[in-house]
Amino acid sequence: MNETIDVRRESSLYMLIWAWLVFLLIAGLVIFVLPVPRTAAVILIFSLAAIKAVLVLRNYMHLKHEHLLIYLLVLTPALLFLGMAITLIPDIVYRHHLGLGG
Amino acid sequence: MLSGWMPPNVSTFGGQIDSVVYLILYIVGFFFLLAEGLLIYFSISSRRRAPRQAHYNRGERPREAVWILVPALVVLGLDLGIDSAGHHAWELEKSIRPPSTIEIKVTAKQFNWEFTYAGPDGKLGTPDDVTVENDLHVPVGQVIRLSLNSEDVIHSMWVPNFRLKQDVVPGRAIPAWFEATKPGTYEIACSELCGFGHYSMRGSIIVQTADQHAKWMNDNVLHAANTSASAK
Amino acid sequence: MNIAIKPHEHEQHQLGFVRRYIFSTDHKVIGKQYMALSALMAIIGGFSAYIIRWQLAWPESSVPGWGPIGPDQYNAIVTMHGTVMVFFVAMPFLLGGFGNFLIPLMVGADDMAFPRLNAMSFWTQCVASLVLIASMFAPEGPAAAGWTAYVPLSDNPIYTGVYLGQDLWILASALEFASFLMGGVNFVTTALNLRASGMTLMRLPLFVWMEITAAVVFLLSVGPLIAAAIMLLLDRRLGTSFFRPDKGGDPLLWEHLFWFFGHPEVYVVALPGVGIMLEVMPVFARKPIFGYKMIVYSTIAAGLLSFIVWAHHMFVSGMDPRLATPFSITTIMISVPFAIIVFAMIATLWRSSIRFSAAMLFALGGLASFILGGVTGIFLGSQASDIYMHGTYFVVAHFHYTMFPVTFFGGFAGLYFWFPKMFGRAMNELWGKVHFWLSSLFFNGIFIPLFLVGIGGSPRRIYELSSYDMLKPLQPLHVIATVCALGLFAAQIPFIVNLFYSMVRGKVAEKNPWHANTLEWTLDSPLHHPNFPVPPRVYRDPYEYSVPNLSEDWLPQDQPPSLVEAATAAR
Amino acid sequence: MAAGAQSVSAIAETDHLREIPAGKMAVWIFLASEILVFGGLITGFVLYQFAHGGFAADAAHVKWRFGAFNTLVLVTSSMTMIMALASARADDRRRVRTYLFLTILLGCLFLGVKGFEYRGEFREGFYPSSGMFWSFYFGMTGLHAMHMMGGIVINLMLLIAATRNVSSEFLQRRIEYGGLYWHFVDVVWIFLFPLLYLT
Repeated sequence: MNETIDVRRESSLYMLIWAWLVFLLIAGLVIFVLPVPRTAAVILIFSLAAIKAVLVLRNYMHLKHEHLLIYLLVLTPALLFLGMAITLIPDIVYRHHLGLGG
Repeated sequence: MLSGWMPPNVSTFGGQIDSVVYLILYIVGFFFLLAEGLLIYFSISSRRRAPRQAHYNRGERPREAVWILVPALVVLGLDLGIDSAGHHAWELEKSIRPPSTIEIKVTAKQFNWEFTYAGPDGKLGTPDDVTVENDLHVPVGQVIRLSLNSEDVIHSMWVPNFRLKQDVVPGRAIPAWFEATKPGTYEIACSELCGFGHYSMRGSIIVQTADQHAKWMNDNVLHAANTSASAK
Repeated sequence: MNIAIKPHEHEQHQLGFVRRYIFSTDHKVIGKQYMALSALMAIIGGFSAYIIRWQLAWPESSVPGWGPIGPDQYNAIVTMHGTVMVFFVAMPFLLGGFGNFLIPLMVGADDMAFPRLNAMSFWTQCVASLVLIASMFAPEGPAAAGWTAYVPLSDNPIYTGVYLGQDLWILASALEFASFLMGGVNFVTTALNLRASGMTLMRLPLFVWMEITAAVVFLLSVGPLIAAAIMLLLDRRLGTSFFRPDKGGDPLLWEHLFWFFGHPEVYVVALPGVGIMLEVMPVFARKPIFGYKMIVYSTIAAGLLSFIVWAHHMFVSGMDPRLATPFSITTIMISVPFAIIVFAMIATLWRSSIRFSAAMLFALGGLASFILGGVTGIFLGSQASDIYMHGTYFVVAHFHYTMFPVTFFGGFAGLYFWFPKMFGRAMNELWGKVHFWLSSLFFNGIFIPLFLVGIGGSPRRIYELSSYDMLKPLQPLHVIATVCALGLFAAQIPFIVNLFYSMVRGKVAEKNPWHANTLEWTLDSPLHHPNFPVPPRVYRDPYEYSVPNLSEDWLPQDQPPSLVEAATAAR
Repeated sequence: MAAGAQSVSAIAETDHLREIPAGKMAVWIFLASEILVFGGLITGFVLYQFAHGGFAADAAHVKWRFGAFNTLVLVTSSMTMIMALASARADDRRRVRTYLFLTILLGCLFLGVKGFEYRGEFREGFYPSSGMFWSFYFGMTGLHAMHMMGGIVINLMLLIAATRNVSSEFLQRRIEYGGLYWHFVDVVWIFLFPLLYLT
């Protein structure tokens, strides 16, 4: 590995990512402050958060250089968490709406 | 085979539950006997005898693997059969609640069952409701709709004779129903640990003929409602 | 970066007694420590079982050696029995004990990937055990809300009258999880990173596969329960309202989060136990495992499936009834990978050459009992029959038929099998066989009657059957079960004597007394630290027994092919 | 790439898994289970939010400006952390120490702001026992803050290591692993912030 050049290039990448993170944060806040319809705002804000998370994961946590197994280690719990949350929706959210034939 | 052990079924949907239990018993019994039989047979027939060596075989050629995979596929098929049979019985008891004129509110609390009948106005949640403790009187051959509520912790209403079991969760009104086919007294047990009195949280369902029930209702519910109304 | 961290504490032989045997970082010592700790906790678990059994058989009389027992105390003892047996006996014994002892030896590593983390894991477990024991002496009594700690019974102290006891119970569980987080991380990294050269994934002994799967399943399932435990503790101590129905909390959230962990936990315990049986069987059958790869894939499949079956514990919990059938399908489907594993184990015996040693008897007996535990699970996995069976003694009998064979039969098989490697001496075979036949007889004598009690409709956790008229006829079954339970306790006496006698006076064992193939048998008994004086090199699968045209009927994993050819030629 | 040629034969007969450093694998496995700890809490929060028709009334009392500022602080601390790793790669100990110190400082600033926020909420009469939103608010931010404290301790240990005469490779590896944890805590906050403050 050609250390010095790599390190300098890496450092500027890290600064760029940081700039992006700050920009996305501000973008989210702008959406929050402006009179955007609530549902749209929520979707946008969480999409921005997801982008931020992916930026951090891929660059700061070096996921883009990692073995497939490490990817799986992140993806599996994330999917399990989503799956669990979705499975629980009928149960927790609609608990008061159980009609059952009137 | 199990009928000697399971209490007699006296509800309309209980027969379906029982038939699923029996279906599983036959399928599972077959595989159980097969597996144990082979296990014992192979163990005995393969016990060590001096000159003979074990047969070297890794079970990785397809011709060998089918001995495992085919039975496993059969298991999968039977599994899906059990699920489908179970689904119908489940729907009958838990998802489809037939209409009825009798709706009773069940309130479980440490360590009692309370049954609230609608008073003369025929509606629950009005001041003329009448609450009785631990004994639920119902007419035979009629759909009874229950709304299960808990005042404190999770209880579970378990009536073995009806094949009816439903947890009672605080913060929810959980619907249930049954239709008894035979008059008699059937016990209600709590089957979810609910505190030190859990073991004695006993109730009864008294299934009566239409006449007896009408009389009981008149004496206990309608009359009681009237007296409490006149007392005010 | 091609560097694996090598354990740097090679100077073990110069250490003093304390560093060597107490605060040791040697995985073999830690493994034995785990076993000793779980054996001590098993005494508590066993004694609580004795109290429960006595109370159920003869509710009128006071329990000899304990005294009369009240319903609140009974609930507390039931809770302790479950907690201790699952978290403080089965897991530390099978994962902490055997996992620690065997994984590095079997993969050809000198120690765990993180020896100090490993020691910390054990000592955390020790503290957890102490906290749990302390909770039994809490002023208002120990936790009495069941090992599942369903809210709001566990959430609001007024419902059980237990304050500190329940908090300590939560703390003990949390520490236990922390311990196994450290342990699990260690197991997986060791088995994946520190494998000897030539030890490909498909050459790993099946026990290692089972341990890895169990550790991964544990690590990925415990999170929601940790979250739930934090919420529960905050509810109890800071007055938050996560699970308080009167303030908008939902008791079913606890059940979901609990069983999201609780069901995979069953496999966390079951897989290592089955793994031990899988190690023992080919050695005494002198035959390769039938369908190694099928078993590996089935294990992984079972591990994955275990995450999507949890709601079968909740069919009648009041959850949305539409969830029942999907969960019933996934649940019953998990029988397929287990059917493959069991069929493969049975097929391994076909045309083998079995020597019925004590270890082999326990492995076979464990398998035979585990089959009954497995098939009775179908009754509980089917949404319809679960309505009847849920919460009855049928469930009790079912999970004892799964957990007991894997933990105790599997554990005993492992002990009789690896004892020479652990202590350099062999255990007495005859007394081992006596131990097996008595244990087997009495174990079945306990739980077959309990199946019938459950089918008769008796709910679990009932202090006294006689409070229900319908259950009174079932009382004799409880008496049979209790008599057999006393027999089962008595049957452990030959084992305990044998164990301690063999440690000091047993026949000195050779290096490889069973003529087994895996790497741990290539080493001297007892073992040294670091494990492998020369880094081992692996050439083949772990179960090459009775290979045709060889002079010996076993072929160690590290035997170079050149030597094998020479031997063949000489013949 | 001398190591590469050497390892070709090893890879040929085994697999790539062994190339992942054990420490890195361990940290990732640990983080994998951490995802589900926060996942469990977030699941509860989101589902309860829907079930209760939103927590808007209570959520209006939290000060999003504080949250936004803290997000900025944490994101920046992530950047300084990764710069510490980059400096470690370049074997520039002075900058490693500077960046680690900055990271710790930013972490403390985050906790300070959080504490100030808590104080304001207590003054307004909002406690963990003030209802479901506040249960989750204090539960989730509290758990996150505890993770932050753990991270600060780890970074302090790294800082001490950086002042000692440890090998560059050792330091690099440790900073990388400590960084993984620190960034994870940052990612958690990236989701907690909109969850608790903006919806």
